[in-house]
Amino acid sequence: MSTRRKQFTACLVGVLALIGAACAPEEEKGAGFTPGPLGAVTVDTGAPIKIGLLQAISGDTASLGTDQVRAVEIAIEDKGGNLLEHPIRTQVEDDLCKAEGGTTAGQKFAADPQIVAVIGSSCSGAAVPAMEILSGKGILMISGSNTSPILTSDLRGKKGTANQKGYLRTAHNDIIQGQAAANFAFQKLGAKKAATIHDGDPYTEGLANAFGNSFKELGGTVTLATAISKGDTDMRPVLTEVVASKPDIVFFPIFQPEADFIVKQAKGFPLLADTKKLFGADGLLSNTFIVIGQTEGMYFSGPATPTGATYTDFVGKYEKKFSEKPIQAFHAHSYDAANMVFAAIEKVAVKENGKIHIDRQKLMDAVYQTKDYQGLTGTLSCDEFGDCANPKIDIVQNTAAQKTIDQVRGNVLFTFEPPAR
Amino acid sequence: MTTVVEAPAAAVGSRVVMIGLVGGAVAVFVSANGMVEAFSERELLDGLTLGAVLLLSIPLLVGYVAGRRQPELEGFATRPPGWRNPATGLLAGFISGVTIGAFVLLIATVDLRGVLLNVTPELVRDDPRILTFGLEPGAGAGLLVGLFAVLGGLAGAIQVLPDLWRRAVLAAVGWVLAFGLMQAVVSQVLRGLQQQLRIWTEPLADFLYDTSGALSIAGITVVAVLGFCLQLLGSRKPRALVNARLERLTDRSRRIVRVAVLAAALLLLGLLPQVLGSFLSEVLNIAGIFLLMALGLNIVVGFAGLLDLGYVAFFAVGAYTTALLTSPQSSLGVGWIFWLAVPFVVLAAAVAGLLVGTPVLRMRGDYLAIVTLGFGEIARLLFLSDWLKPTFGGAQGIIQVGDITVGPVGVRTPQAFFYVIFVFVLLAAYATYALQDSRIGRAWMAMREDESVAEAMGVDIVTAKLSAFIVGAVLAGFGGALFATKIGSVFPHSFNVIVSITVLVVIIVGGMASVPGVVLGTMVLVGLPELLREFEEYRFLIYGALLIFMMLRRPEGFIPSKRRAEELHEEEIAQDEWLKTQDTGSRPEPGSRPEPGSRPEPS
Amino acid sequence: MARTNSLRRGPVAARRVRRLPVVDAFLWLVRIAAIALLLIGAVSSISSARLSGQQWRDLVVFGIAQGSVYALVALGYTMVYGVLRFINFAHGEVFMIGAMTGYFVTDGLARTALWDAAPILALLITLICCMTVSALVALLLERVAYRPLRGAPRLIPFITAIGASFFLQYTMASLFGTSVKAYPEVDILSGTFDVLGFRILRVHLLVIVAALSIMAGLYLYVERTRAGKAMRAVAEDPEIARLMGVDVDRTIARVFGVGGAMAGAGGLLFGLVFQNVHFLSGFLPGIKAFTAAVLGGIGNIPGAAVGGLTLGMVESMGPSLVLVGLGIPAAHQLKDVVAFLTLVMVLIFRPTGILGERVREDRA
Amino acid sequence: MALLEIRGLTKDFGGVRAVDGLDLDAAEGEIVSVIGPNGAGKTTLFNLVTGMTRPDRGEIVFDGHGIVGLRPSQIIELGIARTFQNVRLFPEMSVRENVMVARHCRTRSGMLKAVLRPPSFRREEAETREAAERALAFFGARLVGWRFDTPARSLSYANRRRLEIARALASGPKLLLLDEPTAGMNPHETGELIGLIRRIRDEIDVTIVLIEHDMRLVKGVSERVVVLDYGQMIAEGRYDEVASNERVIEAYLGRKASPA
Repeated sequence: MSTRRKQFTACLVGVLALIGAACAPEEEKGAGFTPGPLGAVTVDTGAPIKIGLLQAISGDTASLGTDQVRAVEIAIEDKGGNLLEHPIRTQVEDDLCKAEGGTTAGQKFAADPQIVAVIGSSCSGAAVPAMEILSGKGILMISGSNTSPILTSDLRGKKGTANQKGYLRTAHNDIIQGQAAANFAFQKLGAKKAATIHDGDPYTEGLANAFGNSFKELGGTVTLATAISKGDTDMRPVLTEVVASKPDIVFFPIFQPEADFIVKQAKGFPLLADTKKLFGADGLLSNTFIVIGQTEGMYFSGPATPTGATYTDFVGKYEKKFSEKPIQAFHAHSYDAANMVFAAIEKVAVKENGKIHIDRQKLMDAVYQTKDYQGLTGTLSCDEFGDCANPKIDIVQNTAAQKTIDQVRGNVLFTFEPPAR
Repeated sequence: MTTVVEAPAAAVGSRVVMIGLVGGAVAVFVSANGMVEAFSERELLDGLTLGAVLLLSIPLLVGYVAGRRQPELEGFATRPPGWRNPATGLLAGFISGVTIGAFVLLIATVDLRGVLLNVTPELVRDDPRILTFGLEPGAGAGLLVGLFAVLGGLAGAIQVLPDLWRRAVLAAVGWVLAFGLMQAVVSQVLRGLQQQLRIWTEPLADFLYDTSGALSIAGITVVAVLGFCLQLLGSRKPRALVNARLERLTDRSRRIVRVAVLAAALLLLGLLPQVLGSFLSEVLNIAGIFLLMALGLNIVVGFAGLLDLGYVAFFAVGAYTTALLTSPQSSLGVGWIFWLAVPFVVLAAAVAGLLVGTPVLRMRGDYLAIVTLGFGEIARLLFLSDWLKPTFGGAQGIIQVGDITVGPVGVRTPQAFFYVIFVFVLLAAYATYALQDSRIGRAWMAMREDESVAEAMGVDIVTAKLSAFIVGAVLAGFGGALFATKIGSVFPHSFNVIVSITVLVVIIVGGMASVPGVVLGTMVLVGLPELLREFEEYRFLIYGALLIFMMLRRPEGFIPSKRRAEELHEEEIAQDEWLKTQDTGSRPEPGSRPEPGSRPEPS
Repeated sequence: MARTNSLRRGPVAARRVRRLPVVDAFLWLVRIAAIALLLIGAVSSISSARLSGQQWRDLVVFGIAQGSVYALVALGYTMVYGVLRFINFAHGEVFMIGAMTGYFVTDGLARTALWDAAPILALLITLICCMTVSALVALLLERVAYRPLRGAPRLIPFITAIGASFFLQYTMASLFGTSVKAYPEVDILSGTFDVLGFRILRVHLLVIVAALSIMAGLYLYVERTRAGKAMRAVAEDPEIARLMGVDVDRTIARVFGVGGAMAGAGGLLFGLVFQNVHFLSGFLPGIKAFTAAVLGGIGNIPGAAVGGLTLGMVESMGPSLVLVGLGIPAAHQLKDVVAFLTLVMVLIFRPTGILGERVREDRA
Repeated sequence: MALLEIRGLTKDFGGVRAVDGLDLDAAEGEIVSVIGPNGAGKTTLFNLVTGMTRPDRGEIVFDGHGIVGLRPSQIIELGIARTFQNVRLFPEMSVRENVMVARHCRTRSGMLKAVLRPPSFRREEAETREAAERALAFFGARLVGWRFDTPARSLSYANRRRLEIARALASGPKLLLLDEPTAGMNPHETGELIGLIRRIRDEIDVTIVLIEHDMRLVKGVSERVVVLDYGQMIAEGRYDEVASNERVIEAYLGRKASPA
């Protein structure tokens, strides 16, 4: 028995020694380069520069993320796959379009000291926790599709509640799309009374609200601000209420399949039989939606489709590589985001015999300082809260002449550009 | 004396054909639904993708099952294993192979993509021709048939081995698969060990895995040999040995051993999150929160037998209470520290438990299920609604939920958070054990077994039901509080019925009313999917199949509670007979088991 | 003498009886509050004249149409429950598969001349396909997942059913994609009828008529035929039914088959009304249909009809009538809250559902 | 004064009158047998007395308390415990736990105590355990020792019956209702039970009312026999008196064309 006790003591001592060793201070490395307050990434000779992609790649919103992942891949190819003679490698993590997904994926990136920047997230809800985690680690985060005002600012100088240093975006702020849609409805269509429908998704709720607020500011009345639930099929009762409030226009920035039910069932209501009273948003700009007969005449708001040779060129590459056209509205934004990151890396990276050091603070500063950057989506300049978009919003109409989503996107009736900030 | 019972050849044949066809159908299914293709993005074993492993594991399973030996029946001699085992395996594998081969030829000639979305050209028509390993369809189909048959035969041949060796082979295969799948964990642990303890482990990771993260040939060999040997040598003896030695110790030294084990466990625990690093700690934390909920639901469903499908409501109540009280952005805007909010979480959850529990007091099991499901949805919709938006933030949720602080130190990092969750889980597990073995615990179980008899035996059903709901609600409330703090924000979308179902599945698959079972269930069903994101898209498909399989094959769960595991005492009736003969004579010592020798012969 | 004497001595008992009345008092409070809110909401809603009489009548029709679909699906739940005392949680998925089949068949037929030439025949063909496929799925489910578990504790087949539900959902998703599948337009089904001042969409009329006739047929089948008698016998006591020469396995399989066929028909009608189906289409309607079955009194075939119609009406009228009247914004978002609260209320008022349940008592 | 007094007890089940204006007394310390053909309302009587079914009319007074309307859990606390015709145990719980459940009404500790485990809780728990083991010891070696921890479902049929009696005894009753205690037992076991029932009465001073079909037991233990038919008492008295009663024979053997 005493031998056993001795064995045990020996074990205990061993474990303690190991713990002691674990607590010993880490040796410093690096010589000529001194990292800033947020630390730095050192990329060894021949090692890749790692970029995290925080995108929704599964579930209902998979197309939103997939599109952006592809856009970043094209951006990398355009760079020849290399940056400062280091290959660019991406790591894709799913944000599940939910806060939980944003947390887990954020932690995964935060755990990897080699991640230079993260492009994402796809969804605003995921961005809130991810931003906090990444910002805490000093990792640059730049999204091509987050639109919630809380992530940046209300565009009037009031910082968004979730805003953190190191978060930027190339997508427009919801407030702008709300203004655009309201302006179009009020001024171009002459609507004085509007009804809004959202589906409880943070995006649709935020947009419906932004529209309502702008519409009221312009002097209109919101006769009914109502909502449905995801999974609902029978929209006739809610449409009965909408009709009873006698709106001139119904703004429902929701998604499929609920929007399908709305347009299909709306035709049974004399007031809504005129499809020009139906107004959707970018979530509905898809091929499966516009083929529905009752969407003919409907209006849609959405980020302006880029124009120009560079964009045509981009779409060509996209089609060649993935044998389909871009599937969502936010690919170009992510392409721009990736290129802004690359440009910033090139600007701040310090070379040292084959290695490069990228100071995180300097990298962030460089992106914040982006001014008049010529991207696919226009001329991008970042403000102090991270809004970089050149926020042009198109209002398009689906008419009998338009057969494909690209044609619908091309049928621009109105382009909204906010007054200079 | 004993006879060799031969099953009719026709019956054996039809069974093998059946197994083969089922295997073939499964192979076609996983090919057509895109699993093989999705999984082929990841290289698992040197040169073999996960998709290929999935496909090729089918003939192995089919051959193993088809080649199974006859069940041993007392009094009958079974046919000794021989050439029949690999032969039946081969036949079944061949049949599966023909099925999948036919499918390959079919999709090579007809474009099914219009209907079956995941039958992409890359499966057979265009490079990389995933299903046929790069070959032309014709040759590929032939290859598949051959491969399936050979693998089926090989798997059938395993059945020929003596039991011990057979188990060792299976262990080796299992280890290789586990190490391949868990590459991220294994290499992180090895790396973490090196960082934390300065021991030379990181090169081991480079040895086991090649640069793409697949298990290298050398790695496969080492792991397989390790698994094989450990199974061969290990087989349960050490535990018995340890137990035997412990029993011989005096009370005092036993206490010392106990303290030492505890100390070692604590040390290990101290190191664990550091070694695992932030991501794996995060995964552990997610699992920990689900574990907390599962322990709570275990009390409601496992102990009290109240099938609650709306458990997520209490989780949401906990999360929202925390968010309201700790976030400066919430409608209350008080921004308290976490610990101050905890009593209110308990209170809110308990009230919620009462609110849900009271109307359902007199409802029978199945009504309870649907009504609680309804309550879960009601809670989510209310938190989401525009109506209560001024309080709960509607779809935009509540952000900036306060950190947990211990003294002046915040614990937002996953590693630090692990300890907080661990403490809560430990408390919940202790409470579970304590309640199980108490007056109220017995009342719950009696109620689960037979409600009206329990009441006739003096159990106050109202109190018992409400207290079960309250305890369950409070534990889920804690889970919610930790969840809100961990994420730093709450959104109503996090609280849908899937959470309730996941927690239920966890306790059922793990083993109802069994704490170790619940722990294992959480790790496998919540932790693992976080690690294996490849499976994300097929998560619920796999969940569903697993649930059906578990209920058909092992309804008591992975680790059943002790009581359920106990074998039926078949000597019971015999003992009664035996007692009867003794009645006239002296009574035996109470508690003494009947001696085996005195067992009466069955007439 | 002793009797009167002892009768006076009741205080001990009286003291101890009190706890239940607290619960009872609470439940009464809930009942009164519910009725009060209902009345206040309804009165203020109707008196505000927000909606015209025509619009209220429309809401009734919408409710009946939606309720008919619920009722058809509820039949499957109720039949299985009546016989096996088991919630076939996957029944909603059988319904969804019916709707999916309807999509594939109508989509295929829409490309042929038959669709335009003989639309009714085409619809009949589709109906038969949907019913057959759904019945087959239900039978397969019974054979593979439920039959081996007969006699197991009640929780176990229920969990299996949850598993089967997920498995079927994601099987459909992974094979046929997660996108929304749109039904083609059926010309003969568009337009409206006027019946007694109610404006009814043709497709709604079809649904209501089809649901009523199917249910009537089923009722006759169960009450009048030999097979129906066997079902009732098994529902009463499987052991005794077996002794009386009923093939229990076959009868139970038949129950699943018939229930599946009903769900298939329901699926097609759902598809025709909403012109859309996707892999999750069965989940919520399934839960609602089970709610309807419980609402009407489980195990009770007319109960399923009553429950389905009640639920449909509550969903369509409830938000407009009560919630809007109470001044709750975005009332239709809370449609499901109203539906589930109705269930809770009905069960508090009438614990066995509106028409009462018809299942055998718990055998000890 | 009788321990149990039943006056005018009536219960209908959807048109069938199971118990019809029944008057019945049981004096303290008595052993009363209730017999009657199937469907005579015997088990319904037990259900009514224990509160598992609510009577339509009538009074039940036990030990000075009117107990109609009380819940079963309150009635057992007052001192009426029962067994069931078709043994209803808690199958997955151990033998000892089954009996410990019956102590529920004699103990008080709640959830908080269970988690904090103060000395008072431990004491109560030990007492409960001891009381349970004592109740089990009534049956000699059959339900003790290693049997304590086996699940109830693993017991033989006769042992289940015994366990059920032990469970009822553990609640400390003044009145014990036994519903066909010998059903399914062999003659040897029945004989054993006759002695046991007397022992229970004598040793723990409890009144026993039992329903029985086995006339050997009825004859062997009962001081008074009550015969029910169609929910009414048709005869009452000592076994031999009742056995020769014409109405009883008629009830058992068949009825004449017109009811009396």
